[in-house]
Amino acid sequence: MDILVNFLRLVLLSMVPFVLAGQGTMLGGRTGVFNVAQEGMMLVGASLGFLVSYYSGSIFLGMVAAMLSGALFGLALAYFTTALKMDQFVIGLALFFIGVGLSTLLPKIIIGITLTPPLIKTLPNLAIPLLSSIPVLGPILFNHNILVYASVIISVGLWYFLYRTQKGLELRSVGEHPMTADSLGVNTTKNRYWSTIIGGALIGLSGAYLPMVYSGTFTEGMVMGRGWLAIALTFFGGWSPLPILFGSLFFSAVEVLAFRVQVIGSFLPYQFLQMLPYIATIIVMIITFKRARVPAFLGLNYDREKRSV
Amino acid sequence: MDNQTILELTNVRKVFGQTVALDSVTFSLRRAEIHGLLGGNGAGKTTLMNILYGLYRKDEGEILHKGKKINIQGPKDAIRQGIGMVHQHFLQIGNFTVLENIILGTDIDNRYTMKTQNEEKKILDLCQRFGLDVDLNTTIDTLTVGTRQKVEILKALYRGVDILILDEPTTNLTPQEVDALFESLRVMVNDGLSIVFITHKLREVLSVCDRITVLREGKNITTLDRKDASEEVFVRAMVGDKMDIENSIYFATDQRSSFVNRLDQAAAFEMSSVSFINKDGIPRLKDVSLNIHSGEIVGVSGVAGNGQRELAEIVTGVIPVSHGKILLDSKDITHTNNQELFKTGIAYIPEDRLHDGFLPKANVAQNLILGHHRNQPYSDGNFINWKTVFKETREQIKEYNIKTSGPEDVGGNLSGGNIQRVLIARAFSMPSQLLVAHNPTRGLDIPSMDFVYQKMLKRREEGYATLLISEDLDELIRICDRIAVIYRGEILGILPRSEFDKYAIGRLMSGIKEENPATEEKALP
Amino acid sequence: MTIVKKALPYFLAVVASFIAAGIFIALMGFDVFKAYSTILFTSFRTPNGFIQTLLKFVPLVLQALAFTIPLTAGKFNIGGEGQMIAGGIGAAVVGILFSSLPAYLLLPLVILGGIIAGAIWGLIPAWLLYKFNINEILTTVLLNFVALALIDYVCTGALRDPGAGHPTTVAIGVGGWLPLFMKNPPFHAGIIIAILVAIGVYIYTARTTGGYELIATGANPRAAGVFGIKVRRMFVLSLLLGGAIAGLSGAIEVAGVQHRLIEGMQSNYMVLGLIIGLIAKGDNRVVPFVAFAIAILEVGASAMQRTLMIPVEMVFIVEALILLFVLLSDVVRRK
Amino acid sequence: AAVATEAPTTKIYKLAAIFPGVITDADYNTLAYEGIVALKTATGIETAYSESVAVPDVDRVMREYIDAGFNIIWTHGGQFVTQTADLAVQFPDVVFIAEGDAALENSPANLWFIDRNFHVGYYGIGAIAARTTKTGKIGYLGGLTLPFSYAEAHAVQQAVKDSGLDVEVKLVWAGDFNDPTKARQVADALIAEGVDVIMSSLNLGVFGVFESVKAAATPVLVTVKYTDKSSYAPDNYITSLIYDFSGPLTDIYNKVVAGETGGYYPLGFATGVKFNTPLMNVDASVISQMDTVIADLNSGKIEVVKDSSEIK
Ligand SMILES: Nc1ncnc2c1ncn2[C@@H]1O[C@H](COP(=O)(O)OP(=O)(O)OP(=O)(O)O)[C@@H](O)[C@H]1O
Ligand SMILES: Nc1ncnc2c1ncn2[C@@H]1O[C@H](COP(=O)(O)OP(=O)(O)OP(=O)(O)O)[C@@H](O)[C@H]1O
Ligand SMILES: [Mg+2]
Ligand SMILES: [Mg+2]
Repeated sequence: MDILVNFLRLVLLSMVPFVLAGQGTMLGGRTGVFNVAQEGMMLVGASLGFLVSYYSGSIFLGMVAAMLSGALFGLALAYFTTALKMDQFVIGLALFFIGVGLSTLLPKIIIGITLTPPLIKTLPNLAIPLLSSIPVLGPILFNHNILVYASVIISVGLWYFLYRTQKGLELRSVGEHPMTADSLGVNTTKNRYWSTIIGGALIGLSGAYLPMVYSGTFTEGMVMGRGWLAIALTFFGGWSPLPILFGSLFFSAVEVLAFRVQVIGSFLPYQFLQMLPYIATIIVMIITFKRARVPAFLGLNYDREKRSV
Repeated sequence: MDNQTILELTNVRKVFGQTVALDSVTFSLRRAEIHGLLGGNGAGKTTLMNILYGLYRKDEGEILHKGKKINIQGPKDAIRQGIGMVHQHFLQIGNFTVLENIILGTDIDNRYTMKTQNEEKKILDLCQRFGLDVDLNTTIDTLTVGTRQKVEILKALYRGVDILILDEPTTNLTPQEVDALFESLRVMVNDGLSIVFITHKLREVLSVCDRITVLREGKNITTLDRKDASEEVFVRAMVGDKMDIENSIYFATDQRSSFVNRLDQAAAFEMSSVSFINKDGIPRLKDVSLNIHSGEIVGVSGVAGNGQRELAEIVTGVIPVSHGKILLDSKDITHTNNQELFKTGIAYIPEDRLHDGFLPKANVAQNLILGHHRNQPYSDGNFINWKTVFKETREQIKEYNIKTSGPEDVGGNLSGGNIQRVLIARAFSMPSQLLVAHNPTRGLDIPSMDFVYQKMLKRREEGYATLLISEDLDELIRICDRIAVIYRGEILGILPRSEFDKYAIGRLMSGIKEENPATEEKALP
Repeated sequence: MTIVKKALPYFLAVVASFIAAGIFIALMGFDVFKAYSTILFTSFRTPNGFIQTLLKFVPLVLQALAFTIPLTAGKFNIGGEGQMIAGGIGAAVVGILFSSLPAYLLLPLVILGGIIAGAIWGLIPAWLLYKFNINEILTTVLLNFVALALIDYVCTGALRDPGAGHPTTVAIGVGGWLPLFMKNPPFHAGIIIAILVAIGVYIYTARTTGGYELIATGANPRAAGVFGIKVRRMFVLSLLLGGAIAGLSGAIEVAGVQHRLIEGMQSNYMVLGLIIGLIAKGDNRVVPFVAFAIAILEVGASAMQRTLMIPVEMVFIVEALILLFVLLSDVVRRK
Repeated sequence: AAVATEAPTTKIYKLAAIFPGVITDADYNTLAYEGIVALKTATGIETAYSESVAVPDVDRVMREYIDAGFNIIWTHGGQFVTQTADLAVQFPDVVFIAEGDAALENSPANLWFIDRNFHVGYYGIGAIAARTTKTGKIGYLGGLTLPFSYAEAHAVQQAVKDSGLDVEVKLVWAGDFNDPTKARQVADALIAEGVDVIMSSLNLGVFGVFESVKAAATPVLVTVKYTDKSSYAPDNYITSLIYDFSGPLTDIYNKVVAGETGGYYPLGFATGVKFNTPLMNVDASVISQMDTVIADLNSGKIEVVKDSSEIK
């Protein structure tokens, strides 16, 4: 029982960056803006989030800074693709490069070279009164850091927003057929800006999760491909909030399980255990392939006076 | 301006790059009238209305609403002024429900729960009032073109418009649906709505409009009351002096006698007891048997969605035959794939030109050889001879009057009508034993339609077979040797030219087999 | 005249991006002019610089083509990295297992081993797309991670180099080494292969019926299918070709540069390849030229870091700015 | 003027260093950076360095330095060994310094090879861990299954055996030396398995291990590598194996100036390696026992076997 409790706790802990970055990617994508700068944005979120937490002494301010940095990247992506109609993929890659560069440059300029880089206090666990004392479920679900709760709440909130509100319907319409949305008075530009900016903020926050929970400090390139992975998991989740949540949960579960198996010992070389989450994701995709959907206008720019054939 | 006028556009000018789409155009709309807007391809009808609706920005000119100058920056402003528009190409979201498509962009009573019973009730009321009925909870993708048309109109009505623009609403409709639409329009006008009705079809304009404005090449030519004008006047206004009306097939009154019966010729194409069952297990074609003789044009008539598309795709090898047998030139092609068929003698003009027939991201030359790209002289099977292709393309651009900057022009730059011309050029440029043409003249203006008819008749003279699937009954009657009527995937009857009769065909189209023709005939008005 | 006209906006874009990045560099207290002369002229000042640029060009152009060929058919191959690693593994395994073979046998085998392994790595997403309609971005990205674990396994498993403090295999047989034009610096024949591949890709896509079908598929798969093109086979073919070319780049890295498999040899070539492919707007004819320009930039920028101690991260930012401004020039031209 | 400054006898040396990562990593690369700074202050030699050099680029970067007149080239990392040795053959007038874990077979005469000998230090780490664990389970957390990692693990096993205590060594790999996230996940898995001393052999990944032990419900101690990291988890930290490159670098430089352009330079407790002392969070008895262990290691009484064979 203890083993299971422990396992599930760790799974919830691990899924957060994928959930946040996945939802951020999804939100922009739902208006047609396909963000591919996650890796760079997460790095900047991690770097800036860490630096601000360190110098202000407030991890909350760090999170705000990470979200602002992500939002700023989102704004840039929206501006270049919506106002200037530049290719989304290229802009995304350019922003990715800028993010990679800035993330290491910032600490270098601000902190300089030290033998002992500064450390921040990582996010404390917030045990929810009463709920956390329920046996088994309490420790699994209700004794986590705030971002674990936030990632679930944000996922459910996004689901509600997209499928149960008027603005959500409008937002989705922009990613499916912007000309239709436009012809009915839905402001396609505004929707694209907001979704990309807020999506960017979520991606920035997902990057900050890494120093704030895993390491207490920023290390060069610490995102290690998780930004690209978030894109894959967004496809895995069919660009829909709840499947993205469950997809991230599934991926993390396999990942944590693989580490666990390694410790216990297995006949498989550990590298094959490390491949497991990726391969399992593909296998699940094979089983559920009929349900995966992509917003029809994903990656395309909309220009009112241009016919989009 | 008389006091009846609710909307006026004055001296509107719009330039796209090099083209002057509208040059000082003036247009006025009265309360409770149906105002026809007539003109050939590229006359500027859509552009003018898009400006009114806020989709395009005008370069010059003014818009007056009830005598007051208004500023329309986008569709939102237009909607606020009570203007609604049904677009030439449907603007609908395929994976949304009908309800969602209709209420999108409007304020919903329960906007934070999306409990939409109020909205549904309002829509159902509208449906009843104007005789438009649709199921609100079905997904758009699953609907027929006719139903989608209704959704499009409901969208406008739902917004409480008092000015409704319909851009070529009838191109996608069957005669019955056109009648139903016109009835609805009358109800709306009686309700006080004003309607702008864009079309190429004179007869429709004359039957339903109160006033008619004709545009040609971006200029207004004339505005007339229906009662003041004859067909002849509008034809002249629309086509200018470029078209030879005397010798046109479109305006020909009676050519029937000049047709020589081809039934004695060998059958070029034979289809016996062919069935097709789709992926969901639903039979879409049932036991279809059809022969086409050399030099014959066989038409297929039917209400859209009765299996015409499947028929076209079965013949061209796009989808596999479930049962039955098909012979082309006495050769069994039942299971020949479309790559082979295009190589050996079939040409195809698909119905949905943008999706099924055109490569918007490729250039005009690349578009012209699609399907024939493995054939001489375009290719030796391995390499494409671009020099020949470009030469041919240039010739065809001239012959088919395609408005484009040249073979290297990107397909996406072409207008709808010119895209259709490319498809037609492609189909006629290669010799083919059988041409399958599905709604080949949809969206074409009269001179262009006439051109296509000439081409088809030339094929006929040369002894080639043609299968013409069309929802335009006039068109079929004009040039076919025989007409087969399809209903729910079955051929209900095949009529020879001598027995062509609009009403008889219409009955078959609605599934009524002729048993007592005489009495039935009398029952009709 | 028209070429000048066409090239002018790009030239201006590069100038503008240099100005923007220059302000940044100056703010950080570095000598801007020195920085730029280093970036632009390192490749041309010395023969070594030029050869290094050509060497850099090889993986860049191949990675870019590995991206643009599937792009021609409308598919996004984000798996160049994994395919390059797979190719490296294939080449190294062959080169080590048959290390005693003479060069005329071993070298072709090594190259082929890389191509086939890369092609297999491209075939998996292609097959998943063909059979289950699974988005290729998803699968190619995931397979990159699988390849990274696999190279660890190979480099630290049976073929490992016991002396290396890094995941590395032992050297492949000398017969598997690409011949050198020049020993010092070692200028290997990979450049010939890369140029041949670039020409081959151009001929294939622009001149053959198969290439035409690829273009038609990318332009509108539905219409292409209606007119007799086996669209899904074209998807498979394009990803397969992309994988094979990326695999080749891995094989060249093994046979030409490292003579062994080293983790990290994939560098950031994939992302640079994507950028090159996108700057070239997917046009296979333009890819080699853009690849060469980026090679100059890469070599020059790293020299700038070395001579002026400008932080290495600046290189990324300068590259991103150039990309942005080149695209902006399109916007300006459109207006 | 150029002729005038050129001293007839003493050659002017310029050293260029090539690092695989950034100098701000507070780890392996910072050590090297401090090494060249120390050398520069001590000798006045002109130095330069390149950060984040990728494997495919190292040959080019070395050549560029040589073009620019540098004549001591130091590549800092095992991934550069073969290319450095290859280049040394081509440039006999330039001195090269490479790092690795097993002496090269035909080492060129102008190549100094620093053998990092990580296993020696890990014998000491193993000895501490074996004496410290309460649960009888200690964990070695490596990055990749490299030869030196196996050598470290074997040395730990040898130390456990020599201690005569009943201690189980768990061996796990994070899959990356620099990924703190994965490192934390593996460390979490180790702790869940009852391990109470983690011997990490990572670079940047180590920060994940710190967070893992700090968050653990039961007390877990940790040893690390390369630099003093005691401030990160003062309550869980035992020690670090500190590698100092400034000493060896100055040694090698002096030998080069003296005309010795190549050779083998092993690191050990006598040269460049030391424990971060005093040991923290352990009993005083452990500290005193460790003094003897280190003395025995230095005197040669204990010989640590360098065994880099795979451990299943
Ligand atoms: N996206 C575009 N980019 C550039 N030019 C365009 C674009 N869309 C349309 N055009 C230009 O507009 C012209 C046609 O536009 P449009 O489709 O409205 O024509 P149309 O008058 O409706 O013609 P048709 O009756 O043939 O459909 C084309 O000839 C083309 O030059
Ligand atoms: N989006 C556009 N971009 C560029 N040019 C355009 C565009 N839309 C229309 N045009 C130009 O305006 C002219 C008028 O086109 P418009 O679509 O208004 O014609 P139309 O009368 O609606 O024709 P049709 O009967 O074919 O629909 C076209 O010939 C074309 O040159
Ligand atoms: Mg129109
Ligand atoms: Mg049109």
